[in-house]
Amino acid sequence: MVKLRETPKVDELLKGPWPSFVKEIKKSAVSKPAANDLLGVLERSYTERIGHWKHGGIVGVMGYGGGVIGRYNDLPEEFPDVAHFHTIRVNQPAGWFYTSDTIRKVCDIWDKYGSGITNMHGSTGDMVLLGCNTDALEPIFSELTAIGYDLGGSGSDLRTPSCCCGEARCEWACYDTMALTHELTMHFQDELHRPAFPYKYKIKSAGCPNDCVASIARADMSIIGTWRDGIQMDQAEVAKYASAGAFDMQKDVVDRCPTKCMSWDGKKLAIDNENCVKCMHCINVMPKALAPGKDRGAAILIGAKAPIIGGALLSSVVVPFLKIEEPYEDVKELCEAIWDLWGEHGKNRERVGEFIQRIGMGNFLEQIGLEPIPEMVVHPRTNPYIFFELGEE
Amino acid sequence: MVKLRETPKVDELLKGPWPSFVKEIKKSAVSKPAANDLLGVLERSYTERIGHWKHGGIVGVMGYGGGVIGRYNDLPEEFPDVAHFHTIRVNQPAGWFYTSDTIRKVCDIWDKYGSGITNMHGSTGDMVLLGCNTDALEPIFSELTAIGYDLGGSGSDLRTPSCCCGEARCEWACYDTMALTHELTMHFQDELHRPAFPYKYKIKSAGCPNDCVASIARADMSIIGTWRDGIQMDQAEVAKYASAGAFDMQKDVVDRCPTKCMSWDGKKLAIDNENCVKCMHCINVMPKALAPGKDRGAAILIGAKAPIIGGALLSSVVVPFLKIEEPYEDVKELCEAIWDLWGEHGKNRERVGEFIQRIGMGNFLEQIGLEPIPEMVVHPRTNPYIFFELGEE
Amino acid sequence: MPVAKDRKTDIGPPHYENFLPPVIKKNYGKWKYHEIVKPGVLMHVGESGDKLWSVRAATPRLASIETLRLFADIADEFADGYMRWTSRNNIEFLISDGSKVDPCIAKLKKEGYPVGGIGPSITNIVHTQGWVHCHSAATDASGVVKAIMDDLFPYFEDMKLPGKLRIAFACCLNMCGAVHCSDIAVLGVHRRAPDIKHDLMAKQCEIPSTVAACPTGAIRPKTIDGHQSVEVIQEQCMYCANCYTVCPAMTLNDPNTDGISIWVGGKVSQARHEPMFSKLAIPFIPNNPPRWPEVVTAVKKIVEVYAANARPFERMGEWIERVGWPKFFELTDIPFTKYHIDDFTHAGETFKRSIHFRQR
Amino acid sequence: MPVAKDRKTDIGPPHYENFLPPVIKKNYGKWKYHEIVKPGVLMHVGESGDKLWSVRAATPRLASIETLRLFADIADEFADGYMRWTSRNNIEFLISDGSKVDPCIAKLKKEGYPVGGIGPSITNIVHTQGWVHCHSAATDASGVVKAIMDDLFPYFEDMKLPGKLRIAFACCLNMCGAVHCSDIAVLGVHRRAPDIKHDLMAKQCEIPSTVAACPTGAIRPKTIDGHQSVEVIQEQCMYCANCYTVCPAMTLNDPNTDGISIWVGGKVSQARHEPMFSKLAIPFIPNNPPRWPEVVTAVKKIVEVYAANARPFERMGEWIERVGWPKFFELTDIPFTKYHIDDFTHAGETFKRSIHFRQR
Ligand code: SRM
Ligand code: SRM
Ligand code: SRM
Ligand code: SRM
Ligand code: SF4
Ligand code: SF4
Ligand code: SF4
Ligand code: SF4
Ligand code: SF4
Ligand code: SF4
Ligand code: SF4
Ligand code: SF4
Repeated sequence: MVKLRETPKVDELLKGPWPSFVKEIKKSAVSKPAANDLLGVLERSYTERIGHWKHGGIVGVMGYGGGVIGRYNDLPEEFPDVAHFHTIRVNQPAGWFYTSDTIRKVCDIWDKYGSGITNMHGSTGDMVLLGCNTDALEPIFSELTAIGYDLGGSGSDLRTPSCCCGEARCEWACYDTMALTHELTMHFQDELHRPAFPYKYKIKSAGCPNDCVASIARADMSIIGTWRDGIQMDQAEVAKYASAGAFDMQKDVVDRCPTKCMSWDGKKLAIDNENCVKCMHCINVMPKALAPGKDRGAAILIGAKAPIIGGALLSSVVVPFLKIEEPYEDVKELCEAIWDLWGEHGKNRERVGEFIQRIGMGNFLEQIGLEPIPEMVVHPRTNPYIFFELGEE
Repeated sequence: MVKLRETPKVDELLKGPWPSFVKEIKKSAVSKPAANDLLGVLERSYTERIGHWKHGGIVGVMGYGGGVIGRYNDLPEEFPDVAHFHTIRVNQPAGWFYTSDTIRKVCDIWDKYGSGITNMHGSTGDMVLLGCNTDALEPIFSELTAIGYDLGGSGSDLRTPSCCCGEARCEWACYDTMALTHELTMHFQDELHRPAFPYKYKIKSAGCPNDCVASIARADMSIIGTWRDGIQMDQAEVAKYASAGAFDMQKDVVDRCPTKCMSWDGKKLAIDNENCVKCMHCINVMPKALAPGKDRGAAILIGAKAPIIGGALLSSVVVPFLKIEEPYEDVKELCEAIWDLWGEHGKNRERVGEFIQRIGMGNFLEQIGLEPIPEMVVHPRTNPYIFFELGEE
Repeated sequence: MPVAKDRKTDIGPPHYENFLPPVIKKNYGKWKYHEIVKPGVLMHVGESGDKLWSVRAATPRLASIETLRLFADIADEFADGYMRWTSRNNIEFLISDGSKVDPCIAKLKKEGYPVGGIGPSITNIVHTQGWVHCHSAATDASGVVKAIMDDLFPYFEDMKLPGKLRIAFACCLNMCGAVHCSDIAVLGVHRRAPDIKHDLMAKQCEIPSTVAACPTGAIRPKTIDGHQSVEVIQEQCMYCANCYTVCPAMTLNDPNTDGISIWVGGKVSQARHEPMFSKLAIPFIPNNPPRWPEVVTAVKKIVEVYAANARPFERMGEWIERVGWPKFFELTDIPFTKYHIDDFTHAGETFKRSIHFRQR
Repeated sequence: MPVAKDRKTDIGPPHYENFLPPVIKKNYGKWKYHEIVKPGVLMHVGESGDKLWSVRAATPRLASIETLRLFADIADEFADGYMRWTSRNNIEFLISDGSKVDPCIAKLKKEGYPVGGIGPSITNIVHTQGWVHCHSAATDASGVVKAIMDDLFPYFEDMKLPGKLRIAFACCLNMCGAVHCSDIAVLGVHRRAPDIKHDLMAKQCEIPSTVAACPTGAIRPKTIDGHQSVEVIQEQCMYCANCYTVCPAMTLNDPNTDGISIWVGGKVSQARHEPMFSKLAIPFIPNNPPRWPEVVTAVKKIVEVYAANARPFERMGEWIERVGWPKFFELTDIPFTKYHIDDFTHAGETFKRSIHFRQR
């Protein structure tokens, strides 16, 4: 039982109603020197207003190119137990479902080899084991695989796919997000573990347009559930919502429809489904009365990313609607077509979204074998700079 | 009386209800060899599907750098009378108002020296005298000045300012467009006649947001009338329009308001002027009932242009509201501030709109001494690439 | 050449006041309202109660002095000699005696200058020089305009459209017709890289400014059999003609590849919707003088679809925005191609980055 | 290091089915509707009539294994051992026996893991590593998040906001927290050009890839007393840290210039309005650990103004779009500066190119 480091500044964050990460680190610090040194490093950072970590060289487990982020402290003499402080990205089960039993097994491994500190979860979706020595990597890996876990992605590879809970716990799921995510993860294990892309490639699957995994903003490939037919409606339940008075049917529902395709006569709600753009709003406010249609599938969008270098991007529509059914051959083929093209012509550290903008969406579609359609644009070009391929005529 | 050239193809355009430019050329051709040769050139172009004009070197009148567009035919042997075929841009009176008397005087001069063909008017606004010899330029110029006309702009200078009829014939004019245009034209005669800018600079003045001179799309400086107070309303007249039934007050007026700041209870029309963005729509449909407010002036926007090189631009707001009053010192000073900055730092053939995008709107405003305000943007930046001037802090 | 002795310069244009009818001078800035009393005729009423009738007639813009003298005579006969031109090349006779309106209209029609273009109609087409006068024209201007207006003529004379429909024409990307914000824009386009007259380069052009003129950096200096000249990297050229404008030796005109493109949905007024650029509808239609039937048919089809589907006061672009571009292409039977997808500087901003579209 | 003999690789994650409670297995894909029965508690009802209660509790995301074991115990006690984490780092206990909901909530609160974050509330803040683990952090992550959530705590426990309000945090421009589409984004920023450790260059970095890493082309190769190294053109650097990420010798962290910026009005859901990026509200606030009071106050002010002014269901960005940015800056007392005006690649697209604004 070690003596905890003095951390007056950091301790300020033990106060207040929100659960404290400092308390968490201290819980581990009592038995883990690394966690205790982390407290010291943090106190130092809070005093100097600067971080003390160094970007790691390549560390990892045998045969994998990703899954571990190497990290070293720049004050190893003072904080020897965090001199090495690598993180391990453990591929989470789809939808982040766990049993107490499996959680305990993971904890036992991390107890044995690591800092005792985790992130549940990392922003990409992995279970993150935060801080261990290089030597510990292989043992941890073999014990993890023994209990059925494997590493997630890092570097220029397929990143750990993630998804919303979908059909497991949501009435709005337009396809089985967890089944798709698991299958893609299993099918592309090699792409996930051995970086061979120009840069990272993330896949996120959301069961409906609410996009509860922020896929359109955070994934190179965003698979978003939607439907083609009319919204399912139970007028009796609509009436109940209307009389319940929690909201104003005209102002808060009808007037908020982006295409104004609904109308309310005080008794019945009418939807001109031809003009519904499947935004979910009306369904969201009346879950008992409305539901997505029966002809369900997903739209596939490509290219979201953070700002560096050219500015942040949202994903762009390349497939307006696709039935998402096992064995998901079409989704897999789309991935492969994109990776082949981007892999061959993409520049180092060029995300696929940046790549598409560089070569042109028209050329991109042509190369991966998709027809251009107006659903792919907000509007046609406004500038007259067309590169005509006269050969064609 | 010359024999008219055979022009079977071109003659096809004598047919049809719309007035024919071919008929116009022929009207002149009977007395003007140049017009007759023009027919020949046209027939040739219609047969070969290609033009026959050459870009002129610098031709003009003494002491002016602009006002004449040099043009030569590439088949001078065949069409000797259009071997030289320069156009003269004559500065129109503001608002394009004329008397029969002044029109006849101009015709007499053009009859004496030119092709007899004109454009009423050119796209920038000038009266365009189409086609004459180099020798004729000086005589035409001195006879034009004798009857009170002068040349317009061409090349890298201030282009002939133009404006809508404004207060002369429109109840919606928020300032005197013609007075302003005339005054700016007179005040900046030197800038207009002696190209000294990096590129052309156009000024167009519209009396209200309807922008009947397309200033926001076609002028480097767009001066668009607007108002600050509430819309003037005559409820009795509103009621008449409502009962007249030419349109549906709710659907066609209230629902079409961009900010939905109007309401109609079947009798009275209410406008939340706080949220009116002065789009003119409601006023446009009920000229007898509604009118712009009493506190009138104009917004000034900068930078519209055609696509070459970077793509077309619309003008951007730099002054959200300004009282437009004689002697218009503030407008003149704004022009000069912009010309000084752009003149010094603008690249050759770089329009002011392109210049602003290159140096940054923030820097541009700072240099010309205007405060940045949120009215100047659709929204603040979304990218984190801020160049901080740490000195400031 | 001869130069006048006491030579006047910088006198500027004549003052407009010299040309205003008394009724305008009196009611200047004091107009109360206006009515469209019939197609092509505006009546403005002053606070004073005075009335002014404006009779708007079409012109081909290209006008012979014979015609201008005719207009002067008509002005004298019906409008006390007062007239004006509009920002879209129509002429307006400014009449203070209401009884002279109809005779004036009759006279204009007789002379072949029809009256209309006011209100929800199709007014004159803003256009440019074309083969009549410009060196870089990819097509003729006046001819195409005449052919289109002959066909759309009924829309000029009546007022049955949902809203104003502005058509503009330009014969090359310089867009002197400022077509970039029109309900329907007809634009001449070149489609191949310039054919370089190497022998003329030295004489007519500056190599550096020619190289600099290219927006895509497709031009590189090159010495061709002795001559200082340039070369163009074909794949990078987008036929903008900017090099041609600074250097005549970079000829771009070509009967086989030049032609016309059609754009839709632009507007400049602030009414209801903010101003919008026109967007690509048809990338290319070959030049087919003297009447460009394919162009005329295409424009007419778009007008008819708009007329049949837009709501009152809705401009072309507002209507398309409401129903969506897929619907526009469906209703007009215009094929959507890769050319429609922007690939220039801000291309990404036009990609659909949401799933707000109608499923088909 | 030691390597297991029969070494397993590429086995992938465990199958989720192993971890689903029976009620979910039975009603998988057959849920009918849900209700928010109380703050932090969802009840999903299957077509079968079966019910599932999800109790959502806050976590700091950074969790000790002691805490994970505690959660396991709580799951065993109230949820037959079943739990899940959400996409925003909350934990949900999946309860099939309604009577266990309240005891579960009581236990969680007692242990210091409050229940809430559902419906029109402020849920957990998506965030990143900061000074706990990352080399390029311009500020700490967990500390700022803790300080903000302590202050906004009531909004987590009740559901009184107009709509959902998502806050995200990232400690540098890499934006691992994907803050670029959040109602409120808190972003760590560096504000000076990298300080180059020339002696380390050769050892730790490739000159070409370092030069290539710079989006603004501010980096040029340069030999500095013998060493192959680079120089940075100060005026061109926008402190993106991209060079630092590929080359550790280009150090960027600096206590005096690093700090925090605040962004507002982003969203990712398709509900009502298409997804939107967050826009700049406050360019810079200095780092002030341990509780960043200035940042906390700024965020709270924005939340309160939104809460007081937005209409039901309106997200931050929808509200601002309706009332206009001038109103936003007026109501929040945030000064608008030249830094707010975009000057990057697509800057022009954000300039106001219409006069559709409210006159003041
Ligand atoms: C651990 C994690 C943050 C967290 O606390 O959760 C993380 C941490 C790092 N990210 Fe990230 N990123 C993490 C999710 C993200 C996300 C969010 C997402 O995936 O939804 C993004 C934004 C979306 C995107 O991909 O664009 C993100 C955008 C970046 C970028 C910028 C990439 C770009 O194209 O702009 C970098 C820079 C790079 O790749 O060199 C980066 C680089 C890094 C590095 C590896 C920086 C470095 O070289 O050391 C960070 C290691 C930190 C550390 O100390 O461990 N990280 N990174 C997340 C991964 C955990 C997991 O696997 O679950
Ligand atoms: C005559 C006129 C067209 C017409 O038939 O009316 C015209 C004709 C020419 N324009 Fe223009 N422009 C004319 C109005 C415009 C407009 C419209 C406007 O002013 O509202 C524009 C678009 C708005 C703008 O300024 O961007 C326009 C954009 C251009 C451009 C592209 C400028 C740019 O920055 O993109 C060029 C190219 C250049 O300047 O070298 C150009 C160049 C030319 C040249 C001088 C090309 C050349 O070097 O020969 C044309 C001479 C044609 C000829 O044979 O006379 N013209 N030009 C218009 C001037 C008449 C007048 O003074 O009233
Ligand atoms: C005479 C003229 C101004 C001038 O000084 O020459 C003029 C005159 C009037 N305009 Fe205009 N506009 C004139 C060009 C324009 C232009 C410029 C253009 O087309 O290049 C525009 C912008 C068009 C655009 O947005 O692309 C223009 C957009 C309007 C609007 C807005 C229409 C809309 O809904 O967007 C109105 C309001 C209305 O008509 O309801 C308007 C209204 C008017 C009124 C009613 C103003 C008034 O009270 O007198 C005038 C007669 C209406 C009409 O013609 O239907 N005027 N008007 C121009 C006539 C051109 C012509 O011969 O046809
Ligand atoms: C559990 C979770 C998915 C998961 O697999 O983990 C989830 C679950 C639900 N979401 Fe979500 N959303 C979850 C993250 C998201 C995200 C992603 C994010 O925030 O990063 C979004 C996008 C947010 C955005 O637009 O920026 C999201 C946007 C929505 C919306 C749209 C709200 C809106 O008006 O924009 C709804 C519909 C609603 O709430 O009315 C929704 C509705 C729901 C429902 C009601 C779906 C259902 O029937 O079960 C679930 C509970 C509602 C709630 O939490 O208030 N969920 N939801 C995530 C819980 C995060 C948390 O711990 O707080
Ligand atoms: S994205 Fe849709 S399906 Fe998935 S959890 Fe959210 S609301 Fe449910
Ligand atoms: S889902 Fe959205 S678009 Fe469709 S009807 Fe409902 S609110 Fe309107
Ligand atoms: S711009 Fe306004 S003021 Fe000028 S003519 Fe048009 S409507 Fe009248
Ligand atoms: S002018 Fe436009 S914005 Fe103002 S009230 Fe009328 S329609 Fe609405
Ligand atoms: S558009 Fe082009 S071709 Fe036509 S007049 Fe202008 S410059 Fe000449
Ligand atoms: S036409 Fe335009 S793109 Fe082509 S070479 Fe000339 S300047 Fe460059
Ligand atoms: S945002 Fe930047 S500093 Fe924070 S974890 Fe990601 S890369 Fe590291
Ligand atoms: S911080 Fe960014 S902008 Fe500055 S030098 Fe490094 S890469 Fe270039």
